[in-house]
Amino acid sequence: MVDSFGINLIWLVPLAPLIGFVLITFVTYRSRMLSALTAILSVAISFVLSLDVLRVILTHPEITMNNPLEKAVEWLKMNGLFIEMGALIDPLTSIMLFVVTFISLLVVIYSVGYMADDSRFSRFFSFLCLFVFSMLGLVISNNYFQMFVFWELVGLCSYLLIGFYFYKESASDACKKAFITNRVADFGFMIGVIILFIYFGTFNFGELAVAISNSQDLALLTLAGILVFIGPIGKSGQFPLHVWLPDAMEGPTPVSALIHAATMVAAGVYLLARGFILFASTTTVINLVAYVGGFTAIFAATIAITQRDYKRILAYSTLSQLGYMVMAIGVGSITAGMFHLTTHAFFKALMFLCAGSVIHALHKQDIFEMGGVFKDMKITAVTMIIGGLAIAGIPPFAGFWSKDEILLVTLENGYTGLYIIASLTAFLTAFYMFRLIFLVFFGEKRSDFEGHESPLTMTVPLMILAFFSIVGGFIGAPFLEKGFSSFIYFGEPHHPEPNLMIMGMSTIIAVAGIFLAWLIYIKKAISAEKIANQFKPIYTLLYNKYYIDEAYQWFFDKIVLNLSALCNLFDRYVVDGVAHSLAWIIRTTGTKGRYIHTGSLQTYALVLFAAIVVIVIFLAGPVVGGVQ
Amino acid sequence: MDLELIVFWLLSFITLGSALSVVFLTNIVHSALALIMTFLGVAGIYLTLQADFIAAVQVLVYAGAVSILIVFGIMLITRGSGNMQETNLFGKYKYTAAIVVTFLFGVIVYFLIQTPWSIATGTLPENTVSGIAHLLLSDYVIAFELAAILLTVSMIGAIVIAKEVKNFK
Amino acid sequence: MITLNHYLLLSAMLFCIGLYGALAKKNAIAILISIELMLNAVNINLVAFTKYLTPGVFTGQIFAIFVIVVAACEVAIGLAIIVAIYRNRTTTIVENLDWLKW
Amino acid sequence: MSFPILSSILLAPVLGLLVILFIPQKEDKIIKIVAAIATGITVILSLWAFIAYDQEIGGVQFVERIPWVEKIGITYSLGVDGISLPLVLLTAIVIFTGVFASWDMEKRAKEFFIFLLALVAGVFGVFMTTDLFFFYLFFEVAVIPMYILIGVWGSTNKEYAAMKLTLYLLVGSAFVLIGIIAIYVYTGLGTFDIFTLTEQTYDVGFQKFVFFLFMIGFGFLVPMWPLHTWSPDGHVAAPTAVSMLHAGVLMKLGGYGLIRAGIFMFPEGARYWAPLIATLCIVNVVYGAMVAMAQKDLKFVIGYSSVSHMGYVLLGIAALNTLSISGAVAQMFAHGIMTALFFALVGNIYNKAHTRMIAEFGGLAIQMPRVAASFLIAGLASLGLPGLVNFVAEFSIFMGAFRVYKVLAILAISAIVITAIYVLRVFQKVFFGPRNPRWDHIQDAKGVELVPLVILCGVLIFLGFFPSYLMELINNGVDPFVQIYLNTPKVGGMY
Repeated sequence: MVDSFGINLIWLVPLAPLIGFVLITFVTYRSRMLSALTAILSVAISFVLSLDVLRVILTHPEITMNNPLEKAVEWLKMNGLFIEMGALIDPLTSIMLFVVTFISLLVVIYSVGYMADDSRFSRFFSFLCLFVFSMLGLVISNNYFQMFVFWELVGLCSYLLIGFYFYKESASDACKKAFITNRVADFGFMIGVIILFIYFGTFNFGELAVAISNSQDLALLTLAGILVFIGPIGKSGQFPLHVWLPDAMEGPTPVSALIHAATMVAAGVYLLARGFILFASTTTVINLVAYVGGFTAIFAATIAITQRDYKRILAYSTLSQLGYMVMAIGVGSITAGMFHLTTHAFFKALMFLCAGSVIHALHKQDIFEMGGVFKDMKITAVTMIIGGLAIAGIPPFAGFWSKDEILLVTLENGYTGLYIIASLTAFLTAFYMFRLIFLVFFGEKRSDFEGHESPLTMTVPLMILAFFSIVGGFIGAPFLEKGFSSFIYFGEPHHPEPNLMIMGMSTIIAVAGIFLAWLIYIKKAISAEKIANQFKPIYTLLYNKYYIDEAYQWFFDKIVLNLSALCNLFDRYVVDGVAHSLAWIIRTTGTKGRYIHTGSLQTYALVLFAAIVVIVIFLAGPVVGGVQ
Repeated sequence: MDLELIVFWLLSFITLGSALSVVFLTNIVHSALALIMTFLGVAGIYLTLQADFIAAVQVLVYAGAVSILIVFGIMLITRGSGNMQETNLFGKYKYTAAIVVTFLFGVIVYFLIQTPWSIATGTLPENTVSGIAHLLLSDYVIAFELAAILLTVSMIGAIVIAKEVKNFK
Repeated sequence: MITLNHYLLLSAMLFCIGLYGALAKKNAIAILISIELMLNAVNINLVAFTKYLTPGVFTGQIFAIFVIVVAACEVAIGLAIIVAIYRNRTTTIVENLDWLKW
Repeated sequence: MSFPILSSILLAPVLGLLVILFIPQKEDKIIKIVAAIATGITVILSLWAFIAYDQEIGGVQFVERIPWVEKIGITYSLGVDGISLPLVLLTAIVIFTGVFASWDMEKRAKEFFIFLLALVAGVFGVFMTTDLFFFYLFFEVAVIPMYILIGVWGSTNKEYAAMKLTLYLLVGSAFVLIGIIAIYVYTGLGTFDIFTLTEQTYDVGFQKFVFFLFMIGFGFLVPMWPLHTWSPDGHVAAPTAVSMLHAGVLMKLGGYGLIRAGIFMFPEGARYWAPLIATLCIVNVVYGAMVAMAQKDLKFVIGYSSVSHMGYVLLGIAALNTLSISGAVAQMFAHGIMTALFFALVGNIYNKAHTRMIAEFGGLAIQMPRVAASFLIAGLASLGLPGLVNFVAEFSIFMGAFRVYKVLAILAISAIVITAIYVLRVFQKVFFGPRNPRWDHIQDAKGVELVPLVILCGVLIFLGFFPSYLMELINNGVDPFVQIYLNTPKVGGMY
């Protein structure tokens, strides 16, 4: 057995931030410095432990995806229900632990600078700690139930953090929307989990894997697979439950970076990878996953090219990239999906933190009001451009390798349609990302603002992330013999051959996208307004995000609320009405019946004697004749 | 047709006739007078039943005291009401009551005919007074005393109730 | 030969006449009078039973005496009440005396 | 004989009531302290019983028996098992916190606390007695103070609500009474002992008949649709502590009765009527949640949410297996704590703002952060968030029910979405949004007001993280009955 403090103290990985949360909430909340320190320290503990776990995994080749380490304690045991809380340690967990704790640590440090002016500084850090706890709990889970529990808890943290500025109507709407949308997804997820337990008798990933591979019941597996997949659809913002993620940008920017770009939204992808055997068991499910991912990728990218809000563009970009990951898993390669997840976590967190830096300095979010920021904020601008290059897929930045891997497996596994969609998305991605960069950092100032570079607590994390955005891709670069693909895989390690044609194609596409953006926004060779006017209906459709929010809003306002009002009226007037009419009958009987009591003694006496006669006749009737 | 039977029929005729007069006469004073007649008739019936003491009491208490009391009551109450002929009318239950009473009478008659009375063979002693007196002052002495108290109480009660209440408000 | 049934029949008639009076008359005093008739009917019964059923024991007659006592009290109190009511309401028509009403 | 814990739990409020009787009206501080001590004792004792209960042995423990009317077999007998013990603890916690929640009660405080303690004694009795006669008796003891408490100290249409509540409950108890008498006469054993009667066999027709009576009778209490309208009205009208006790505990009498005297005693009857209960309870769950969404008064929202959540209890009962019934019992406990917290909070807000209309609030989280946090915890418990005890209970119910009623279970699970919608909408409208200067004078909960908040939130979270303390006890109580009665046919002659 492996003996290492990281493995032995695996329970402390999620628990350290929880302790941090409790400490900040109840002890240190009055002191800003102590609270920040507590938060950093607790996340740092998790980070160090995660690093050690990663080290152990890397140095122990016998621990593979098929042969994980598992630790569990009994949580609840009832007749018909057995639930464990445990830790499953395999390469997938270790890489995810590393990503989550690393980004969290950087974001927490960054937040010290970003949130410095906020009066609810300590509260923010306590919520962050709670989030890290939930996310790590989710990552190490060894069973679906634990996954579901922490799945919901990260949703709660997301709710709390999006609604951090709860006094803004838009923020309070956004957090509610996020929670409810995720609830809809969790509804499916929960039923899926229940079905799995009822038919296979366990929540445990390993035991389920065995049971599923032995199962012949395709209909059941399809149903369970689709239901469980609804969970990632919500959490990872896949169509049609993506609507919450752009609105979630109402939260503080570090939150957007950590939760809504790097970690929580990737939990859906992580679940797909973790439970891959379930989704891969039937072609229906796996194709559904692939096409939902592919559709989301291009769908979100098209919206992103028309948006004006800095963070919203990034949000739609996140949606699009998540679609990529889901698609990668759908076409059968969790290697590619997880690889992209990792690199995306770096560069998207980087871009969000850059956005935070810009917003922090400018107090603006509309990119058309910015311009020429480069000279005021050199570090931010350079790191942002690195992020842009990474996401656009320019070699040798991280995004290139992972995106390439996805394109490769898509084509290799015969999804040509998806390959074309993905390439188109890559073009759009490069275009809208550099549209953003050009509009914000270059050109002339388009409104009145004072740019200044952010403090060190903010720029240092940017630089670290920028570094990883440059080199992060090499862990999975195809020329490495023992790269990412022999680390995280399903079944047998699959090492795709480097395909220079695909590499070349994608590079050309990315460069073309950047060039187009340059033409429009720097060179002004092509007028964006003119194009927008020419394709007015399409532009309006895209700018309004295909009116999906409006459709949901209409459904809720017109259908759900009216139904609820109808139910209320039914309850008031029909259910209560029946009760009231019963009461009315009784009361009326009483009010009318009391007139029998005339108050006249003679009446009473008369009735008395009449009754005597009747009773005597009635009683004596049968025995008459018996009397001699 | 022996004498006893003739006397009985006669007395019955007097009693029931005057009782009917009590009910059907419309002048309350006439009714009261008919009532005295009834009482006397009942006293006569008692005599045919060899209950001379009861008969005496009947005459004294009913035909004497009670009748006078009622006449006084009528006197007190009917003052001022102009038409004495309409002081004793029927109420709204004239016919309903008749039906009920007829049925009740039928029931009573049916049962008293049907009932197998175990008629005793013995005869009453000539002098009932001493027998009654003996019983009243031995076995029924408590009831007897209670009756005395009851009379006192009712006398006082009657006075209290009938007394005019002054300065009540 | 006079039998018990003669007396009982007489008593029943008297009782029913009294009852009819009590139920059908308007005047409170008339009702009181009618009740006296009913009590007399009862007494006839009691005395008749003494003669025909238990000639050796005077229980029936003693009961009759008590009934007479009670009847006397009743008349006294009843008249007092009627007088009191009359004083308050200036009427002795029972149909108007419906204070027991709801 | 060891220390009579259960009798002490029953007598503590009675004793407190007697002491309060002799305290002058104007010393309302002392009255409240006495009430707090009396209920505090019940909390300590029931916690003691909770811990001292030996799960190895199981069954009914801490039994006390004193023959009362021997001629007809009425025995004063107390005893608790895994089903009733959590509910006893629930009652103790709710009343203890309820006393603190009504700390600022000034109007005739003496009488208020006297009736409150009388009420709670009755509720304790129902949960602890093992004699059907006393079960009925204690139930009636609980109903009458309720009428007075709502009628005198209530608000918003209180006379109507008090009358409605009492009439509904009495109609329900009349059904139950008929059932009890029918059982007594049918068996002819001359005993009212629940467990003796449970061991008897009844023929199927009789089971169907009596179970129907119990279903309607206890259905009034639970409350089962469409017999539910008394409960939101009652919740709204009742003063804070009574709402807490009413929604937190009184409604549970129905579920408890249905489990204890219904399904275990008449498994065949239960099987016959279970589909009906399951269908109606889905109406409860979904329709209750929909109605809750349309409400404008905070207390009405919570009132209808109770209707919705008690539907889960019925679903658990109707599914007739260990997991679902355990879940139902746990849900009763969890919902009791959660809804008591809700009412304590709403009472707190109402005392300060003098309104409960949702539309008038906004941004309260700025003025009352502690109340907002507690309200959020209660809301999250209500929508079944993991980490709070309600989730475990609901999950068990779903797990159990899904095996039996697939479609209905899915419909029931769909209500977690609807619940999330109305809970979060209310939370947003009341606590989120820009600062409203109208409420600037409102102070956050502090001092004794915090007692109910802290205790109730603490219970929700602690048992949410460590549900095995609760669930395994319940499972221990439910499982033997299910094994003996529900898994084998129990019909006269065939048994």
